[in-house]
Amino acid sequence: MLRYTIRRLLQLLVVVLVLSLLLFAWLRSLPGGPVSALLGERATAETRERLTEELGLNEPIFVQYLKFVGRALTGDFGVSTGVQPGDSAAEIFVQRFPATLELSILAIVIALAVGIPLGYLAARRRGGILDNLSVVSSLIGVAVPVFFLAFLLKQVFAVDLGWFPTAGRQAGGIDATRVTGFFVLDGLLTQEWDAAWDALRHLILPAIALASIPFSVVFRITRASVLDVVDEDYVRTAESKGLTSPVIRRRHVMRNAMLPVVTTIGLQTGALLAGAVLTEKVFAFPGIGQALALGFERRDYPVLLLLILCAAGVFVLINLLVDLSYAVIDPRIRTRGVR
Amino acid sequence: MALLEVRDLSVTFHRRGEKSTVAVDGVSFDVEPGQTVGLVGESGCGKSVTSLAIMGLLAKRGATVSGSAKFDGTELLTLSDRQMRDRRGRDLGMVFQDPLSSLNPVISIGLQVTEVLERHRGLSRKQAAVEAAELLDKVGIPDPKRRLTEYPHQLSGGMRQRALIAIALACRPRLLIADEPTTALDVTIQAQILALLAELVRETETALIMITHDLGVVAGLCDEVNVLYAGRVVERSGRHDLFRVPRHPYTHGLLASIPRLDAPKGERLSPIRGSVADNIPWTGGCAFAPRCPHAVDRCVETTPEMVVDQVVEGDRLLRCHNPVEPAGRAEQEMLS
Amino acid sequence: ESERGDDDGQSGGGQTGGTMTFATEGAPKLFDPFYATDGATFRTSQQIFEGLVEFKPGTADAEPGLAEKWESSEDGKTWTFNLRKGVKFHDGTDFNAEAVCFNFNRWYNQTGAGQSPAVTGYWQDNFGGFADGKTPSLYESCAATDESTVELKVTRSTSKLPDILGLPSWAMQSPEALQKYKADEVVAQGDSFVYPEYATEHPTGTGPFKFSKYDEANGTVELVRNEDYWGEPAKLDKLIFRAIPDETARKQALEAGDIDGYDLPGPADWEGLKSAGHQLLIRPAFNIFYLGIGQKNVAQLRDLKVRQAIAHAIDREALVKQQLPEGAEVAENFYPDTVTGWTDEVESYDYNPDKAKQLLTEAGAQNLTVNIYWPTEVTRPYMPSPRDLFGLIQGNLEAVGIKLTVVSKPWNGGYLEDVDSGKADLFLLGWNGDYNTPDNFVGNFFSDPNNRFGTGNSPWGATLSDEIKAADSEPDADKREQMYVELNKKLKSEYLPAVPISHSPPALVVTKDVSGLVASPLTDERFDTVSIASS
Amino acid sequence: MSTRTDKIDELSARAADDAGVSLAAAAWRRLRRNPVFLAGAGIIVLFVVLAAAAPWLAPHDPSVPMLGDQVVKARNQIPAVQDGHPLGGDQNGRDLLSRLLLGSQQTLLVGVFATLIGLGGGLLLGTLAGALGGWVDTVVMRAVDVMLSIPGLLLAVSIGALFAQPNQYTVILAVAIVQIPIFARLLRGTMLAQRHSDHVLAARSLGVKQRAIVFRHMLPNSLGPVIVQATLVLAIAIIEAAALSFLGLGNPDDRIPEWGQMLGQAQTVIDSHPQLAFWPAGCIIVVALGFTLVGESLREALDPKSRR
Amino acid sequence: MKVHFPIRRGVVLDKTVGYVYAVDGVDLAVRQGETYGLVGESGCGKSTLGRAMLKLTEPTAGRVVFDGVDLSKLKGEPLRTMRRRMQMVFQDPMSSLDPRQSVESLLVEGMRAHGLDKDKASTAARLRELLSAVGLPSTSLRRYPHEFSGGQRQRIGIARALSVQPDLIVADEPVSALDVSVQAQVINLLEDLQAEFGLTYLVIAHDLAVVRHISDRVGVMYLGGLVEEASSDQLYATPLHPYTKALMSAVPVPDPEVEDLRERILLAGDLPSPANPPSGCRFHTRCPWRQETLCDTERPELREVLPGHRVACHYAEDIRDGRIRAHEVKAQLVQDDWDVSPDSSLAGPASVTETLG
Ligand SMILES: Nc1ncnc2c1ncn2[C@@H]1O[C@H](COP(=O)(O)OP(=O)(O)OP(=O)(O)O)[C@@H](O)[C@H]1O
Ligand SMILES: Nc1ncnc2c1ncn2[C@@H]1O[C@H](COP(=O)(O)OP(=O)(O)OP(=O)(O)O)[C@@H](O)[C@H]1O
Ligand SMILES: [Mg+2]
Ligand SMILES: [Mg+2]
Repeated sequence: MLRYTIRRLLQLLVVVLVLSLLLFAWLRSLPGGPVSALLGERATAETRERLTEELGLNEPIFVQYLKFVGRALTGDFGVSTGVQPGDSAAEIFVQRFPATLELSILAIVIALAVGIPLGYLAARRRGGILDNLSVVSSLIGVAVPVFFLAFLLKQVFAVDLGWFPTAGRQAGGIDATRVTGFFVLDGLLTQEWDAAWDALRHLILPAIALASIPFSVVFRITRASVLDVVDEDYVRTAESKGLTSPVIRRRHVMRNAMLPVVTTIGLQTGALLAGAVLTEKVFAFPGIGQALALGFERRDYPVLLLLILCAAGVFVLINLLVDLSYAVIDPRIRTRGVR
Repeated sequence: MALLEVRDLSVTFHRRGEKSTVAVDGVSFDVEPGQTVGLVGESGCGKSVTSLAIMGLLAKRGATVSGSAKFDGTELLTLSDRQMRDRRGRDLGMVFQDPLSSLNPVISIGLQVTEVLERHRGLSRKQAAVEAAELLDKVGIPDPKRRLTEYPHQLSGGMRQRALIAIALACRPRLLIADEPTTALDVTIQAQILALLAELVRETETALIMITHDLGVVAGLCDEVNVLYAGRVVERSGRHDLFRVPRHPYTHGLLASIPRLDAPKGERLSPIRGSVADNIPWTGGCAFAPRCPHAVDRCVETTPEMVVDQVVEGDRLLRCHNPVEPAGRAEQEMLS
Repeated sequence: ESERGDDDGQSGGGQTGGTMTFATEGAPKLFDPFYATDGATFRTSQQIFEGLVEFKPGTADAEPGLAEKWESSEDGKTWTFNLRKGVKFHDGTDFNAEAVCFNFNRWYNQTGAGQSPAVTGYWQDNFGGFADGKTPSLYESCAATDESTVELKVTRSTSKLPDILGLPSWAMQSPEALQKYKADEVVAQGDSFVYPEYATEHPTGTGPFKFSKYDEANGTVELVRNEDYWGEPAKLDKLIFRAIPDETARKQALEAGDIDGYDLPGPADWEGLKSAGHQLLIRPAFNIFYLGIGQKNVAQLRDLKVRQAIAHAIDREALVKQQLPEGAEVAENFYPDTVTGWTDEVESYDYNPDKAKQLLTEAGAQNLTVNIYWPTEVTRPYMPSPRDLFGLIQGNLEAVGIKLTVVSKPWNGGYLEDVDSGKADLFLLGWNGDYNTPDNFVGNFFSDPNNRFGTGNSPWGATLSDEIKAADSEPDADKREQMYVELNKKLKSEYLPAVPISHSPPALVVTKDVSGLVASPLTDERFDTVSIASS
Repeated sequence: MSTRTDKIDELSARAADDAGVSLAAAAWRRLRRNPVFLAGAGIIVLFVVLAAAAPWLAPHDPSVPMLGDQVVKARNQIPAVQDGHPLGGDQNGRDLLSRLLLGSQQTLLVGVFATLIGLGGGLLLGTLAGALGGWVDTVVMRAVDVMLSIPGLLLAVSIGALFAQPNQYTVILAVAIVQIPIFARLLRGTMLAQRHSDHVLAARSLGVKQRAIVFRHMLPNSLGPVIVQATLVLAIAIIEAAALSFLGLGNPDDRIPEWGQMLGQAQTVIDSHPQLAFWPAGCIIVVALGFTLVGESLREALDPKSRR
Repeated sequence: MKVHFPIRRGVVLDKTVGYVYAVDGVDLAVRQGETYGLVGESGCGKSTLGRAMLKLTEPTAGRVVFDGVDLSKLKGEPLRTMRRRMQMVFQDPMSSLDPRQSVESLLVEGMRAHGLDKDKASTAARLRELLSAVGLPSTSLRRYPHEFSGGQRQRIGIARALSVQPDLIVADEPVSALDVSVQAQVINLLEDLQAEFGLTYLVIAHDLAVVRHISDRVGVMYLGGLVEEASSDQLYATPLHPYTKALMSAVPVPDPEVEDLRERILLAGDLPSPANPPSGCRFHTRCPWRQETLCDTERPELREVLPGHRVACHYAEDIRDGRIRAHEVKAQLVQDDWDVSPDSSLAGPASVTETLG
């Protein structure tokens, strides 16, 4: 298991390196970039040239890349030019990552909390009204663009009904102490209940919007895998033992049916990150997704580079975690994987 | 009174948008305590469905079960789900064909054995674990204590099947149904398992329904044999009689088509023509008619009824208009 | 439901106290206005800092700030400022003549990264070079003649003084804090610059609000009232600027009551916001939107007739009416009418497609094929929706038979770069005024002949440049005005390096509970007069 | 005798009525009766017909602001429903109905081309990796892993953002590139399974040439899941293209209408002129739903497990 | 002949840390025109041996000489041409037929690959001939594999093998997937075809009865090695290897009289893992006749004990003559965990398609 983990981590490193080179070369070959970002419409051809030289952007790409790697090794990934101009990209990541993580966790929790029971019920009542309804709604859930859903949710529940705040992570007037960067957690840690509650309220709508796709996937996978599992021979064996139905459901059906769901959760992190770009934009939620959207809009290359790399890294890492946790849940892999 | 009396058991499957299929079509047989009854027949003839219907394990939706299956005087088919759960595992045990897929892959063998003990014998975890180790030992699994903590994939095929048998026998059921328990196993392992089953049945006076397509297995184990074809019993007899004088052309064909280890070499096999796919429904005549070398016009005009065979001695039931003449008997006896 | 604090109970009649949350497009880059180039920084620094000169609220006109009065020498090269007395910086140190000179010297003595156009672009635009003398500088010296008198010497006379001193960049900062927090230690790092502690955490000025904290994770800047303010103290207890980059999100936040106001509502929303009971404060238009004509690549564009044809082809009236917000006007000069030298005696090119066609024919340019650039992923106050504006212009030009090769590029993704390097034949661009002098507009556009219009390619390019410089250097105000009037006329009739299209007013919006906010044409509103009724 | 055989024939014909149908035929039979599939197919057919006939159906030129004089941004005026303009006009005074109709062309084109390019690229890579194996497989699959390690939409957005000059083709390309590794991986998986399957072994032992094995045996038998995936990707492509437009990375030239772009542009006026957002949003949702329904039902129909 | 499948694992690059000894030192000859039967329990390497003999799996060591030609030296085109002469019939009649090819194209394919389909008419005639040889109606050509029953499909598989006029046919469990009643049809067919075309067969099966019925000579495999080889009558009459004896006694006979009288040799425990085979005689862990040390340490050679009867047992004669008695064997643990490649199940997104982007 350890070797396997190390191996995967090394692979991750390679992926990140290759990706960084590709991204770097690509970004550098594009027009615009830091110079335009820093100078804006005040720029003249002359000042442009000066700045280009000052920043070393006229050097060969690979020299620039090596310099970049050199700096990156010291934790310096460059300074934002558009998202939060002046802040270092690393700082932006550190600030915003907890926000997106908090949001994604809540979204996944919602997706699982709704998707799994619904998937189970739909499978058990296959072909029934509940089944058909939830299947259709999960299909619609996939077909509705996330940003549109986010928009509707916000318009209805925040703007029109006023139940939730419309934007951001925390209301302006709340004087919260920051400890971990996870606002809800911070609120709980410092016992600033109002801050925690307020932060949670800010999370709910975006999390629901973000949960729409993982929900559909979790629901359908749960349903399909429950359908598979209930037909498995070992469930029949369990029935033949005369076990009570809760025991069969818990121990024999769900435990096995959850295995594919666990894998999907890992894959969903990708969808979540992508969804976060859209949702955070709509809810002006200062997370990674918003930074990415702004970064694209404002051509903030250092931030884009770091965030895309981190997104890829996190995605790969979470999949590794999922695979490892899979091994923990599934003894077939656990007992064989250990060496 | 027999321990299990199955009368006119029929199972019909309905699938949305498709014709419903009659998988079991009026099967009747009895099982006495301590007796081993065989159900043989080709793939798809309804053996498993029969056993599942008795165990109440067919899905409620999509399957209609009619007829009666009385266990010790209690009608099983009309028992409530709850009552049935109380019986399964305690009075009725079952062993399935594929030992790997029949064990839950993510739960330790130990838990899979103890859960049935906890459920029906009200034992605590600890007691159940001790009992479970004894059980595994009894079915011939070496080092049972360690095996309890292992998972199915860590056991070999034979050991898995033993574990399944241990589970089925945990609460000393009065009736054990074994659905092709050895088909997935190698011959040497099959022999071990069959010997084990025979021994356990003898020891505990458990009644055993042995389901198989292997006539050899039946020949070695069963007191009485039911031959199924397309959902109906076509011939029933004690095993000695059956193998000596097969009366139904199907039984006869089966026996003639398998190569025997002890038969002289060079003899050509005489196969049954066609395949199971050539069955016709029982409604219009005999389902076996298209493949039957003995078929006469009557075979496709009227459905044959199960009748007591008058020609040979012994209790033989037969569903055929034109059975194989016992003349073959003399021939067979000469050969053996 | 409002997110404002509940601690405003004591305030009587909503006059003092309370917290106001105002949403802006972006978060400030830093808090040291000297190094800043972004609006968000200036907005904050306007509340914390004051300059010698300030702009009168609601106008772009200079008025006394920390200097009570000033006068210049005959030749316009020596300026004497009399400072306000009893003013203290937020750190308790005194504001005096020495502090003023300290600031000037700080600016003038930048080294290293401090000389980068990206860091001190405003200084270089306005004052030129630094102490090292590589580039000539407008600044010569500063002397504290006494505790409250400063003598500022410049190398030449310029129309920009004293107005430029009202720019937020030249706000007075506490010398002690500047030194303590190493304010000048800006360094280039990778593709950008890293600013010192002072700029990010300890801005220290004399203004009505003090810096309290910056919650970067949440994108909010919190300012609190400066109780020791020399003038009338601010009414609000707390002022919060909150970054909500998405315009629609800002609007919804206001509708939901999460914020008390926001900057730059989209023109399409104005009506709706007003009818929902909010106060829409329209700023006087202090910008110019033009269709630039690059003379570098297509020879035909160097022909005045062709440029005139283009001017006639564009239906500016319709454009203003359909696409621009309330209060927008068709532009005749290259700057709005509040700026010196504006004149209505310029040649106005009315919408006349037939005339345009005729002019093209006369110039032998019936088959004129040019590229036209328009920017994506941007909105500017003078150009609320580039796509829609471009759509109209494109239709107009095509209607007179000009063949267009359309190039759209992201604002920061090559658009500005291409336009600046002269790749564009026609392009959409504009300018937001910084302060009220003509030079801030035309000087910026044309004084360097090697500009984005490629005027250097025309024989008059250098002349134009000289004329602009001459006007700027004229110390006499009346004479200067006349020179600018002439310049404006020639710009339209003889040169026509671009077609001025419109001035359009940006706006801000606050709830009905907010009072005392005065919209500024320079978009640098001050919030000390603002009060909020408790709700 | 003959009566007996006749009778048997008749009876067995009746019994075998539903036995021995091919996988595809069986799938089709199930599909034909599956309301989910029918609904999806109906939607797709409807929109394809609309798109094909759009130039004739559309009452006006979608790029001309014929109602331009009714547009007043300053007062948030947008041409209302009126004679000849059953849905009114858009922000620039162009006929909304015509834009919607013509928009279907673009949207379907984006979807179809993005899918085709993704499919083509994936097919090429997957076939190479799956058929050749060895180091080709390793190299291709590592590359695919790198691509897969960036979340789909994010990759599309990056690609979209990083084109120097975004236009309709860059959108297609951005969405397509993201699909390539997915198809490649899928195909490679099935191809590998095929490589070790008995019928490929049989062909090999017959001495059939490698190329023929790949193209006659492995590829055709691997296509099923790929086709299903392609249907789903169509829906995804349409939604992702819309998301790109929403993020401002779509085709900036809006004279040729496209739903995602229309929706993106309508956001700012959604509360005052909801129709501008709802029509295109509705269309996107319905079309995406159509493809999803078809894809899902195909998947289910072809999955032998679902045939219980 | 040896076929070892490497077990790979490693941190960065895969390295081989062990082998599955699927076939380990098998040495056999199939004579022209005979039927050689190969039996053994599942996983003992029968299929691997069969495939390696046709060079469908690359042997690790050893050679296969076919009609004087050393196959291990052949590569590319010569190997391809050589394949015409040796064909295979597979266990699963469904999966071994490409579901997307009509019977006609299945049959023509091989002929085309070897230039046997010269002109339309002769090909058509040949196809009819093939079909009638395996007893399928000539209307079958246009139909697809799924339209046939199991037995018929197996006939198609046989026809395909015959289509290139091979000399040797390796039949890997040709009947074990078939219903008992159909098995006989295929067995008879194989026998008829041999008589008609003078084929040489290598028949692999786990059913001893079937193998004995069809073969002239029979080889018994255990854990990658051949333990006994004899003519089929002799093998049945006097099995010499303890494993063969046990196997023989374990096969159930459909005759109650025989069954009741039979004396069983029940083997204890299970087949050990081929990744970690026991030392010495591979069978010693289960052998009731095991003798101290020699059996545990030295692997017995296959030696000719009787004319044409080879056995790999140190004590074959002693056992036959009753000099050694059977004793009880305690079952040993067999850990079934060697066939793992960690990446197959842990390789991350296997179903990216499920996630919808
Ligand atoms: N759940 C079900 N739905 C529909 N038909 C079914 C179902 N289960 C079984 N059948 C059908 O019922 C018939 C009898 O099946 P059964 O499983 O009893 O056969 P079997 O004799 O046990 O065969 P095998 O030897 O292959 O196990 C078959 O034709 C089968 O297709
Ligand atoms: N490609 C492979 N890689 C690794 N191990 C393999 C491979 N193919 C077969 N093996 C292993 O080699 C051993 C022999 O396999 P083989 O298929 O030859 O057995 P068999 O005798 O044909 O068994 P069966 O009766 O089950 O078909 C088995 O343990 C099998 O798991
Ligand atoms: Mg069965
Ligand atoms: Mg095999």
